[in-house]
Amino acid sequence: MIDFHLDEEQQLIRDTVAAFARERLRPAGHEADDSGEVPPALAQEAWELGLAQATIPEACGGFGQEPSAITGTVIAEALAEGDLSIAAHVLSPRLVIDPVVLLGNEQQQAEILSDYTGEEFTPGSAALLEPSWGNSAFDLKTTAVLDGDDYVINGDKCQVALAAASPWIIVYAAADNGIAALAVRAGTPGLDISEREKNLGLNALDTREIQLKDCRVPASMRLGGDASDLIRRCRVAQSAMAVGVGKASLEYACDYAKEREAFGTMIAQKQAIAFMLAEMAIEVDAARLLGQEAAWKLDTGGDAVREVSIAKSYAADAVMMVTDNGVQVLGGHGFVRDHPVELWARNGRGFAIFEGLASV
Amino acid sequence: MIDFHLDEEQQLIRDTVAAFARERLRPAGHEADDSGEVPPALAQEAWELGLAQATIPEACGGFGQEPSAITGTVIAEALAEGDLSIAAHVLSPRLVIDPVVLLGNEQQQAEILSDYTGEEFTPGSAALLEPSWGNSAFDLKTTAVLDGDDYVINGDKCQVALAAASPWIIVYAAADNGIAALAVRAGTPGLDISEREKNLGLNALDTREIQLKDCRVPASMRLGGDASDLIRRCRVAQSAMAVGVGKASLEYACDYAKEREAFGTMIAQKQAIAFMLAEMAIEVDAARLLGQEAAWKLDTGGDAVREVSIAKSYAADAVMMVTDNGVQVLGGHGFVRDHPVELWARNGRGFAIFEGLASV
Amino acid sequence: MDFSLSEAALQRRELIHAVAENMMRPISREFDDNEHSDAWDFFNTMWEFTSASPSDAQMTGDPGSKKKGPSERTLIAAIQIEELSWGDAGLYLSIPNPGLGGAAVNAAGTPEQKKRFLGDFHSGKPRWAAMAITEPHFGSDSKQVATTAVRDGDEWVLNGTKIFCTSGKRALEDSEGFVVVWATLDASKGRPAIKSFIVPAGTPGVTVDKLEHKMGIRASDTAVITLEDARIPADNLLGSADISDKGHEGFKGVMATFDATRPIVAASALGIAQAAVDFVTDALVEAGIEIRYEAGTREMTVLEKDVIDMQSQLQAARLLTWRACNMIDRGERNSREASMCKSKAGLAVTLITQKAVELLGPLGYSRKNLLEKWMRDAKINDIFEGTQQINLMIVARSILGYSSKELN
Amino acid sequence: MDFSLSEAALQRRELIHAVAENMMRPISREFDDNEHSDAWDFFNTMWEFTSASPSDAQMTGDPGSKKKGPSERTLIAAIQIEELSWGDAGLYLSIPNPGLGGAAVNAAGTPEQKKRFLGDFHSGKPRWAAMAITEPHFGSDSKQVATTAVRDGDEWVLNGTKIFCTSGKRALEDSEGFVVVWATLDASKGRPAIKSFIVPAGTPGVTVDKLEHKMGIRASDTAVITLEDARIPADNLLGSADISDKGHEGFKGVMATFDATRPIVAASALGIAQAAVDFVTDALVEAGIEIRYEAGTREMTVLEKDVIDMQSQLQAARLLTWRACNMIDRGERNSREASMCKSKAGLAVTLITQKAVELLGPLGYSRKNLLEKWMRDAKINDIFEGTQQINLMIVARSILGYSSKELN
Repeated sequence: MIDFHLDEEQQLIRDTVAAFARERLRPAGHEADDSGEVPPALAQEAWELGLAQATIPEACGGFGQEPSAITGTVIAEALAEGDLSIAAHVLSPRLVIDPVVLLGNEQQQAEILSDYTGEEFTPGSAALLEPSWGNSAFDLKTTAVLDGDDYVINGDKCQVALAAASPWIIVYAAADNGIAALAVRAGTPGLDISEREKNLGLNALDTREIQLKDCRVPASMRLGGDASDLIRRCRVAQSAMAVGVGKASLEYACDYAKEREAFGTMIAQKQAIAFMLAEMAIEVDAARLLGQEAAWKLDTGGDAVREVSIAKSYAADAVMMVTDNGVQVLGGHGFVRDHPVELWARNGRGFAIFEGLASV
Repeated sequence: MIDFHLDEEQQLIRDTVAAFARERLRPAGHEADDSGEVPPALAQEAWELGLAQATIPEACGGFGQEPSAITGTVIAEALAEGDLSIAAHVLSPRLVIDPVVLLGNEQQQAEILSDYTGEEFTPGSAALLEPSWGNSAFDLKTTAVLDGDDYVINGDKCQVALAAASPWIIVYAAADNGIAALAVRAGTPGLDISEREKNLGLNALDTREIQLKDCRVPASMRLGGDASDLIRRCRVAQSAMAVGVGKASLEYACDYAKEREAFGTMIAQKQAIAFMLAEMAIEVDAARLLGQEAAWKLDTGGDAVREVSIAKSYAADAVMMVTDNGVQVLGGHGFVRDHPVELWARNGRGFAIFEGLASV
Repeated sequence: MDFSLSEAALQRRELIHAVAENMMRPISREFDDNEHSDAWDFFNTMWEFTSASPSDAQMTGDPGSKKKGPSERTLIAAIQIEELSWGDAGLYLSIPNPGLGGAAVNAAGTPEQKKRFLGDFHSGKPRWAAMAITEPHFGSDSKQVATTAVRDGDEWVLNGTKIFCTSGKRALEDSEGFVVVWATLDASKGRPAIKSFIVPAGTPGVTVDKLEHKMGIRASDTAVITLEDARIPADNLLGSADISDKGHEGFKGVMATFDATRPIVAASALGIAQAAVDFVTDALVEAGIEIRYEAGTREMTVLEKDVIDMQSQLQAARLLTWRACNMIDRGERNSREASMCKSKAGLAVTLITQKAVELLGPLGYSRKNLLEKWMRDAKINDIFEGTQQINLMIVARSILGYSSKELN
Repeated sequence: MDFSLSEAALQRRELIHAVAENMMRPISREFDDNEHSDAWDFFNTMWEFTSASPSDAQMTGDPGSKKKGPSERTLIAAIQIEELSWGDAGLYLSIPNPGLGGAAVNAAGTPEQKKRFLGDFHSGKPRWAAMAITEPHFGSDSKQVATTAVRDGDEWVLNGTKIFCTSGKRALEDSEGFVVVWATLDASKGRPAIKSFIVPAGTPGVTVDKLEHKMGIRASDTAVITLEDARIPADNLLGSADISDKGHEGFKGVMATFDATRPIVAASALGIAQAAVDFVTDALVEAGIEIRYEAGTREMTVLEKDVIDMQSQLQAARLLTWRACNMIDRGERNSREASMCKSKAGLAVTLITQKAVELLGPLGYSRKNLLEKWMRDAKINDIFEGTQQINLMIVARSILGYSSKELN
């Protein structure tokens, strides 16, 4: 039966994560963007909250929480509302954990997840996006060809978060029977990791281009069959993060508009500004609901192609509009870096592009 | 050198046509929409102004004015600002005259244009639009195949203005060497004209579906070679008409908003309404300028594919937005037929669809 | 969090969809073409249908009733109204029922008044009740009510002109219905002096002067009503005659019913939008075109993108609407969410139907098909029960924590 | 009516395009990466260029000068600025020139002031002049100027803080330039008391406190300036010290210069937008994709449609801008048209660059290419010289015939 409310546990998770994001991520966002680094202590704190690794089965030494894409969207949104780069960094383990928990067999789970049950933050990584444009995210140029007991992977990837730091990278490639998700161990020959990327936004997140040249991985490291739904999980996570960034911008703009005077009133009292804020609020809520519906569809095992596509593109459009208006409400002050809205605008521009930034 | 000003003659034409539209077309619009008829006296008055037939060469008994697409847009916009259906009706002769003047040889001009030099209003007609959707306007399903000295035409057309009343219909069809514009005389065997159409808008204009079944016309009645630029002229005329309809709606909404009080001020004094009107004004002007540039490109003989496409789609979008907001500004009053904005909204919805409604 | 409809909701949806498809669609064009004619066969059938099963009365958009029900009562009402509007939004608005007038009696009436006016409403011949707020000189700014009510002995004497009264003629002339009329006891006292009065059919001095010719929803009558020394019994006043600030609370209560009616209007918008999307989808199937949701920009056609956008906007509006309904069903305040969904749905249905007409070219523009009609029907959803602008204002006030004095 | 550029305009466009391509593009990334560093080689070259040929000074956006010229003077200025901004909008704003400060002297200065401050401006080393209006507590609402000017003998004593002063540091610290500072003679008297003062480099008490870190146009310095008992000669006041209503006319005159500067800002937006469109076009060519303008929705791809929309919005903004320039060149009032083009161009460049980044995926988002930079540069055009909202307000007042009191 239709119900738009989080259950008690989800509510608790949200409150916890939101407080963490507000108190720890938000204040660190600007400096992290400037320096290009996520403070290790923050990643460790997030790790200790168990946000990324809660679903690791007990048999593998984890908490064995039921995987839930909806709960994942709640966490992703709340963290991204603090800071997108840091959120992506601290959630990166899920890029490995989620696929392995969902599609991995016992052997794969034992081998891979054991790296993620320690007390230290351990990053994860997914190689999905490719340096091309205009093509479907499901039409991968990177190939995985079975050769004896190995898959031989060839292709280029970009925006691979934490590629250089993760013990594992889940590489998505076109195989002859659908999209393969292959767990590639750090240091595997044929896996070349380039220098750090510089991008419009996401500056605190260490992303890399990687080249796979006849990179051989045991066929046993392919997770399940077709991995398209894993890609869709990434897209849902991104839509939730877009909502978080949009919400941050909306609320900051509201607060600013209520304190900034012009022409005799607070600017929030002017219809042009007030209606802009109202439209932003509606789009943030609409994007959230569409993302949650897509997550629910994934959780209930239905065909989520339409819901996920809609959620992703809607959220990408919404965050673009909302963060752009966030800057506009602040005017010249929105353009200078003393206020965070320009950072959110730069981060927000990427949601039409990101693939494999996070998972739920 | 860049110059956005009409020359004196164009200015004079605009003033004359605008006055005629304001004094004669506008007051007749509502009743014509209800009754489905353009008062014959109005068509006769427009005829006597010479708006449609001014470019007929002196050799054929006309005024021999230089054809100008820019002047055509000026006339089309001004008339459409009065009423779209009536404008299309009184300008319909141009659907025959323009192609024949521009592409016709002496013999064709002599034969066809002689029907348009009399003292009585004589309608014209163009069969361009086809009852399909999603296809290019230049990808015609109607074919014209050369068979001996005749073209044999087969295909269905719709929204053919004044098909039943015109001595000539210019039929556009795919020939083996491009798009053919064929002058088909009323009553030609194989030309079947259906009952009158009923549409969302344009109610005062008599439009028909027509069927061409092995309709034979002498090969000598094909006007020039490829007729694509004639289609583009129609598109430019339509963009100008869209601007006229948009301008009508904008100005009516401005006047209403200045006289309607709510919450202690005139509603035009509220930013939400005022900014909406400002955006409407900008889009009307932008659409006009793009249309005039396309017309200028046609007049100067350049390749106008891009300019015309842009002008057409921009104007179609603009008039949709502007007439929709015209209704919105009036609120409930915009939805009732006592005010003309709903008529303009219905007429305005068609510009993405219309093909062959008018020519310049 | 759950996005699936319950069995009960699915069954209602299926049932009402069948009603819409079999009883409304076939007569849709006829009652659009013949504005101001009455679809009596349809009215009678619907009347029997709702009279036989009181719970079916919900489908007619009567969210104000306080009946005990499942916690998805409002949601199911919205789903039903979406289906009816999918059938024909004008006919849906014409279904004989207590409507907004009944909602007002339910919200503000005494037990005696409820019994008197709603007690046997569903017996006998079809009846309508209506609400008359708007006057020629104001629309959204309802504190400008100029219709007067003066006490004379045991009666109230009403004078004024009301416009945009949906089902006003059917309530007053075609049935033994009533109209709830907003009138002021003292125009100098503003909102607190504005009260609602139940004016029954047959009251001398009440005339339907005009039925509006409209762009769309032509099957629905939109009446201009004049009251000339119209006398009604003293106890036809809803609420108290007190014009102190306390009396003002009654006005606020009436305004609060918008929180319940806005999601219902939004639901109607969804139905029209869904009709347009279905029409386009059928055309795609006929043309053998499949939507490739996951294609890139180099492959995806404008047609595919437009259809996906239509679906996105529709679903976004639907989820916002269902959320607002879900909140009512849980007893939560939903002013912000009600205005959010109304704003979004009103805009979405306008843009979706426009785009559908555009995409289908001459098929969309022709009156041979219903698509052009849905585009005409759509626009009213962006206007009535609070225009787009009014709803954005309410959302803005809510997120900014502003009063109506601080933001207007 | 003519949409073709004259030979003179075409030649200037070609020349400046070469400057942009060869001198600006190669250093564009460097001076974006290194905010607050100075492109001296570029400055010196441009200085020589404009000093050698005074008419080239037009390119630097000095539409206020009253030199005799062809009737396409403003249009050519706009075209040149479009080309320079196609090269790099931040560097364009940094070109040493009299800029807005010079425009103010030109518009309101006495012959003596013009001679003193602009007479030999282009000789010697590169110089900048700037305009300081905004203060921390206000943006668009310039009647709130709180910086004070007090007469003390033969001097004015200025106190206050100015923000968002473009080229403020270069005018005051890097060259023998000047800043035109808005200050009030009496804060209680509103607009009529606000005057402009020429503050030369080296004036004691004037300090550049901070350079803003910005989203884009990072090559351009945006200074915070404080004036602490800054003393300037009495005859550095622009206009009269009269604060009667008549004195107010001077303020109006200064505001009217926006009619000339807004099309120039719009032209800069066009250049950035054109850069983005060209970048996408090159990518299309490389991918072997041709735009089919006349395709139907079943055939046209989303990519094609998006590119066509970008071109449409750009050309719409360009024609509106050229119209506003053409009106200046013909001596016509263009307040409405100036705000129309500024509003349209500011929005268009924002949306076009966003869409370009989106279309080109990782290529668009990466700092390996300049596209992401143009998106960051773009947004300021929707903000400075009147935000989108301020310009819509001016357009609305104009079409409605309202004063600033009637619509605000």
